[in-house]
Amino acid sequence: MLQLLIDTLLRASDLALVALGLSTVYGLVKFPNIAHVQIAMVGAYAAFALHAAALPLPLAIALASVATGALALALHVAVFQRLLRGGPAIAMIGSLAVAMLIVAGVQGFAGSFPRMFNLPLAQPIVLGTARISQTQLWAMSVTGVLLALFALLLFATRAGRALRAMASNAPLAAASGLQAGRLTLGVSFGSGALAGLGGSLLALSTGAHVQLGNDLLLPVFAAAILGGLGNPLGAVAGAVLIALAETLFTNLNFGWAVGRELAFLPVAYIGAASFLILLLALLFKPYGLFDREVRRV
Amino acid sequence: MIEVRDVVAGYSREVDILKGIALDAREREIVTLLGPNGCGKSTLLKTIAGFLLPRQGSIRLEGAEVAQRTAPDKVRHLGVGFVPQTENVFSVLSVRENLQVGGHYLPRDKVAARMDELCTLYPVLGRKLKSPAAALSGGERQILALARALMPRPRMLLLDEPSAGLSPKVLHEVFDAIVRVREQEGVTVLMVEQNAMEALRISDRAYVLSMGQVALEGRAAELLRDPQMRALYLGGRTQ
Amino acid sequence: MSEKLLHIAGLGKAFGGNVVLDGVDMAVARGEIVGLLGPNGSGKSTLLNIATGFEALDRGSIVFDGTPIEKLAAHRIVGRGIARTFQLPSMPTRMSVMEVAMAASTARHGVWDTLLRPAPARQAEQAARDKAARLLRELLLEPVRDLPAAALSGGQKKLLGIVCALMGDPQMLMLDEPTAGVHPNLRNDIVQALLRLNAAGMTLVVVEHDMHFIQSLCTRCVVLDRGRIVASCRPDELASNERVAEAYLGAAAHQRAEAAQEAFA
Amino acid sequence: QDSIRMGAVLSLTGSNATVGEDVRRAVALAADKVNAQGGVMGKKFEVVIEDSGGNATTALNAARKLVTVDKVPVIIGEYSSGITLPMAQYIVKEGVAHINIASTSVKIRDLGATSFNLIGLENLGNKFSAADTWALGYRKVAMLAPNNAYGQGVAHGFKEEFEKLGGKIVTELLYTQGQSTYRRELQQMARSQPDAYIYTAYGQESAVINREAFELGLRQQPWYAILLSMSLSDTPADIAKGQLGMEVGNVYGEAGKAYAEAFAAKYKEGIKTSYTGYAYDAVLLTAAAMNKAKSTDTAAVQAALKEIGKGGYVGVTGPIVLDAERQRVDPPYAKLKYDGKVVPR
Amino acid sequence: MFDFLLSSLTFAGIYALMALGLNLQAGYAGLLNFGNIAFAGLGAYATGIVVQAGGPAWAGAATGIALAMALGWCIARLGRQLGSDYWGIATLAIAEILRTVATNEGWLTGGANGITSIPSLFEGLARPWNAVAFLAFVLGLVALAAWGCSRLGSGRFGRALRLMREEPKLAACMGYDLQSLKSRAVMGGAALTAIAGSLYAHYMSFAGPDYMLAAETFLLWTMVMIGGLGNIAGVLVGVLVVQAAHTLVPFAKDHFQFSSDTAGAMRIGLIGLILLACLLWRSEGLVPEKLRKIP
Ligand SMILES: Nc1ncnc2c1ncn2[C@@H]1O[C@H](COP(=O)(O)OP(=O)(O)OP(=O)(O)O)[C@@H](O)[C@H]1O
Ligand SMILES: Nc1ncnc2c1ncn2[C@@H]1O[C@H](COP(=O)(O)OP(=O)(O)OP(=O)(O)O)[C@@H](O)[C@H]1O
Ligand SMILES: CC(C)C[C@H](N)C(=O)O
Ligand SMILES: [Mg+2]
Ligand SMILES: [Mg+2]
Repeated sequence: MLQLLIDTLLRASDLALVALGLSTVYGLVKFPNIAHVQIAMVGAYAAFALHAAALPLPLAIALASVATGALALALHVAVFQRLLRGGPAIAMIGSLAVAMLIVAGVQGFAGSFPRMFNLPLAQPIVLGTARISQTQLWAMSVTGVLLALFALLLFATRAGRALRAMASNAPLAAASGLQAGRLTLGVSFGSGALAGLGGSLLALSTGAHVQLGNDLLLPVFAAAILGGLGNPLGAVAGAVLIALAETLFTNLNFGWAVGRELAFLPVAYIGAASFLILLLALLFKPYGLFDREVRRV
Repeated sequence: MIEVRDVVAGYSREVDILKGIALDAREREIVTLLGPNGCGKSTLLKTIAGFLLPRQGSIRLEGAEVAQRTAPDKVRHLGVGFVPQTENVFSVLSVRENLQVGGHYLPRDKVAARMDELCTLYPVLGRKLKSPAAALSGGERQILALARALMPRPRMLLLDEPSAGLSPKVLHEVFDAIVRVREQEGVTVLMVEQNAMEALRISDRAYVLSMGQVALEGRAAELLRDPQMRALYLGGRTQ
Repeated sequence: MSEKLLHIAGLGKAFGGNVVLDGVDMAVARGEIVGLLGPNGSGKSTLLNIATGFEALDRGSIVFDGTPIEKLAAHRIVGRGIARTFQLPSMPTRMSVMEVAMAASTARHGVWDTLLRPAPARQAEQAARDKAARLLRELLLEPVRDLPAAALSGGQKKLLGIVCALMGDPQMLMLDEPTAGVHPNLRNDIVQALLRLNAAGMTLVVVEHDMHFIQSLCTRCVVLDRGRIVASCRPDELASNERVAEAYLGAAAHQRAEAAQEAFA
Repeated sequence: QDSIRMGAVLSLTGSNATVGEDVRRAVALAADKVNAQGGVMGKKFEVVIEDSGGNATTALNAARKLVTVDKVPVIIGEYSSGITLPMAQYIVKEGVAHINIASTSVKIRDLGATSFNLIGLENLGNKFSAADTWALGYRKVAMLAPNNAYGQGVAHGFKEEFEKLGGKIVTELLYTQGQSTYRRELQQMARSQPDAYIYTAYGQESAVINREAFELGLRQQPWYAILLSMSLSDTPADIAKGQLGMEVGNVYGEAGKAYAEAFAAKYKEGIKTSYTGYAYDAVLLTAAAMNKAKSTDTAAVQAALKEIGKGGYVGVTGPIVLDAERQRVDPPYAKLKYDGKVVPR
Repeated sequence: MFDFLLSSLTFAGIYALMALGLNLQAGYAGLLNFGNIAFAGLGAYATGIVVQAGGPAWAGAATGIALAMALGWCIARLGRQLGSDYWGIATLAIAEILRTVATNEGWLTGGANGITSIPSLFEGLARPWNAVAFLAFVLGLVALAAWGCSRLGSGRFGRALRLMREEPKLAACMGYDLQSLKSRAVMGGAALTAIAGSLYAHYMSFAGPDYMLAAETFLLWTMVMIGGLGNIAGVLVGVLVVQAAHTLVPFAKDHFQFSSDTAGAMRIGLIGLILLACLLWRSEGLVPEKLRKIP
């Protein structure tokens, strides 16, 4: 049971930071940024490179997320801001183009072999029947703390309120004196940094590789949608739900039903399972599970 | 206070909507802009507020040239308050948060007090502080929009059809409130109105726009009396 | 005047505990022009939304032309002959005004008709085109017919909304504040146009705050306050009705209304 | 034309780019070697390498370009069977020679008259690994493989062969590629309490799998990798330690050793996957065939290939003998273990 | 070279059919279908399965079209209340689920190996002529589809779709049944895409789960966006540009002697670059949708 919980949380924390950033940006500028997952991939490479350059791991990761934050910022200023004038669909397809360029760039630059972090092997911590490694424990705590901070920032501060105001109606926010520019830049930086952090933490176990972003794309989007796009904490909850669905899917023993000791659903369908959850959820809650927006005729 | 000279502006490069407008509003004056649909009233207001940068001409606020300064800048540093014609509330935020965003740049301790003031002025808002603005009726929105703009105690208010959709009772309350705000806080008001008769009653002066130009200007009382004016622009056609 | 075209009984609606309509009974006879009045937030738009199928009701019944319509989807209700306009109109950015007006015609829009364009479809198209052009001309939208509909000014959008509603030859037209933001001169034109339509047999329900408009148009007024009907009377009786004066017109309404009357005399 | 050319379609981008790049290096090395020995028919020898992008359409387009524009007589590649099959079908239909260097689906056998195959297909590999694991004393095993053409073939084939020997597969899992964690899959396998874990996985994915298996304490049971060097190519040494496995033969004998050294010298890195040797051999074989046929006409080169295939050519993957169906006779397999690096056992 | 050109054009034609199908949904009706490729997958698999079971080619295509339209109907139903972004991701999810099924249900689909040896069309003809006939057939279909789509677009049905795309509420209050409009748009798109999928299977002699990768749908979107969403000529131009870029990279690589990692990166990067440049400088596409003036 405990192991189930840990597995769920581990998978959730793999997705949560990236999904969080995606959803926040969506809330602000109203387009799903496909390149976001590729920024996570860049973060993984950056952390690897810095770590390989003999920086201590925490520092390497911190610097990597600052770098990806800067990258996201630059992209926003140079590309998305202009594209957004043409509307969200244009910006979304533009982000697809940016994603292709990032993948191409990283592949051209870093080659196609995966880069594995060279971490000392430590015995995992054993809690009853469950096990978790120290790195994972760290990664999870960092994720948890950041999420809590973020929630606080969004719902208990002026800046957060301003952010939501801007997301709701940008021209009116300008008419209230809010500087759209600076807030958006801040958010772009923040979401990029979060993605980079998420990517580097993920890469601690998977290594940095070119496919990292593509592999994240669908689950991260599923999480963000499940929670309601533009609702950052919903995205985190969505990540937990997807992780839970996947974990249960692989762990539920149907042996009793078919009269065998062990019988599981085929894991090949694990990805399909989380999409099925997504579809079911959308069928009953069309704007995500945590949507509370009022839509008037 | 507000001094607009020869302003030319438009949404695309090719088409000018405002074709050389000149207009003044003196301190503590209420000035109304009238004119047929699509003649450029909202465009003019947006230009003064800084949402559209004029291609030509000058806009002075309290003597300073501000034609090329952006809206947030004007709102924050020059005491401009602006209520757009449509989409004038943050629909996902609650009424309370709408007001708080309006008072974003007030000192923290002043926000609550200012909010209380406005809620006593408009009891509807007091009753609905927690509900999301999206749920408000058309008229309630209008009031919220005005209150939001009043939060930071602006010195100049630009209102785009503040009375559209208000019931007669509230309309008069809103107009009374505008007058009161002028009296108590010394605000200068420039508003666009289609409810010409009502608006002129509380205005000092008025401009009538037509096809992006000023067709007529004068003291409100005189315009009200002028039969030709009534026939042409105020809907007072004999029935 | 005796035949009831629309019959609303015991209509109730609440949004998350907030009761907006509380047992509304209302009947509209064929050929009437009913003004629906009430303070802001009293539930007028909600009533319209429910009657036209854009919002579900909690309880009550709505009968239109002899058939219950409370469970029908919006487009089916339109099909039965109720057209409406919106209080806050929004228009498409990549369609011209003319196109939007044409789209509102109720002629059939099947895939095969469009693809193969048989003679009847071509004739229907031509008829729709003529009608749209005429309506646009009447509401002074002729000069902007080739502009993107979203680029219209606030008032022009309202007018286009009315054009769209009229394209379909409805039996009943429900207008949600048709003149808020419309130039006074045009208001008179709209009144005239609506009166003409009424004379041709169309029944109207109008939500409006402009008392002149109401008085020059309506044959009867229904006043709503906090979800209940508080008065139903001729327009000229409104000012003398205390409930109405207090809830809707405001304390000083008398003097102001008179002053306004004077001004127009 | 001043140079003589053959074609290669490799997965240089996409999810198998690692293999593609590794193989590309081998191909380049082989071309260098041919040229160092005087080229083909006295002219410079060149391999035109196209990217398959990891998808069938691009691969087919690339093959089309090689056949109709570059007019090469021989094309080698791709990697994954799902792509090789449609691509090779086209190549064969055009009458050009195709040499399979990495795909292991049994359907490769049936491609047709102008297809050649150097590598052991699934059926042989499964028989080999089943026999090997049985001999190691495993009776109740859990099986993990990627959910693609290759993984499905291995999982089903291994099961069949292993059960023939009397063993039992207690869990058979086909994992979805590209996940961030495989803990759930691993735990499901652990619940059936196998004697040993048999797995095969691509380098980057198996790095995650191996690390997590270690963390979950599953390494107390033996781990046996099918295609050991591929499965361990990205796993850190201290985690990989102690794994057993098998491999399609990679380098063999003197020639093989020399090749591995040349590779390491040129690229400052060892060989990462086992397919490089087959690609290297395929290029050298083609060059030899062209020299023998004294022609670049595809029919002549094919005849020469068959001729050389009869005689037994010694490549870096061992002696190459082709049967009448142009399939390699006795393709090499090796029993291996990981002990600091992959070594024979 | 001639052969290569033929095949490039044939691919372009097949993609053009898919892109037109996507345009019907995304360009006209504003439905962000990110699972469009699933329809092509159904077309391809249906062809593969039917033809392998001994059925004629037209039966395969017809089955594919029927299945795709049925799926389209379901997807559109799902769209009844979903917001458009959400609907887009839902379609992506459906395509992924279908791909998973195709990968795993080997008894029906041949599993990850796919279905091979699907005969091409016009195999009776002599060598270059079979390819020419195939191309002519594809181009004929494209022309027919383009004509139909542009007719739909400028007519009454298209007007309804375009109104729904931007102002669904207004469309509903004009009496349009949004649900049925959506269903018809998606089913139309599905039929076109499924035909393309079936042709694809014949042309490649192969049907496999990789046909249904999300990346393929993204490629279609790229084509449509480069050309001009909502404009038939634009869509065709977009298909040509992307196909040309794809085709040219291998030649550019030979010509400029790029290293393989660079060439690989270029293949992905070039399309990205063209797309981005188009969006930045011509955000409505090379041939943008025009405001339709009605005389
Ligand atoms: N975003 C826009 N893009 C292009 N043209 C626009 C835009 N907004 C308004 N216009 C055009 O500018 C002209 C003036 O519009 P404006 O909104 O200023 O009118 P208005 O005087 O406020 O009218 P109303 O009383 O109806 O609100 C109109 O003809 C309209 O078509
Ligand atoms: N979707 C909704 N969710 C929650 N509350 C709603 C919703 N729609 C309307 N309301 C509430 O119902 C009440 C009545 O709204 P309605 O729009 O019907 O008023 P109205 O009579 O049209 O007012 P106005 O004249 O200002 O337009 C308002 O208080 C509004 O806040
Ligand atoms: C791992 C490899 C042996 C896979 C193989 N190339 C195939 O897909 O057939
Ligand atoms: Mg206006
Ligand atoms: Mg209303």
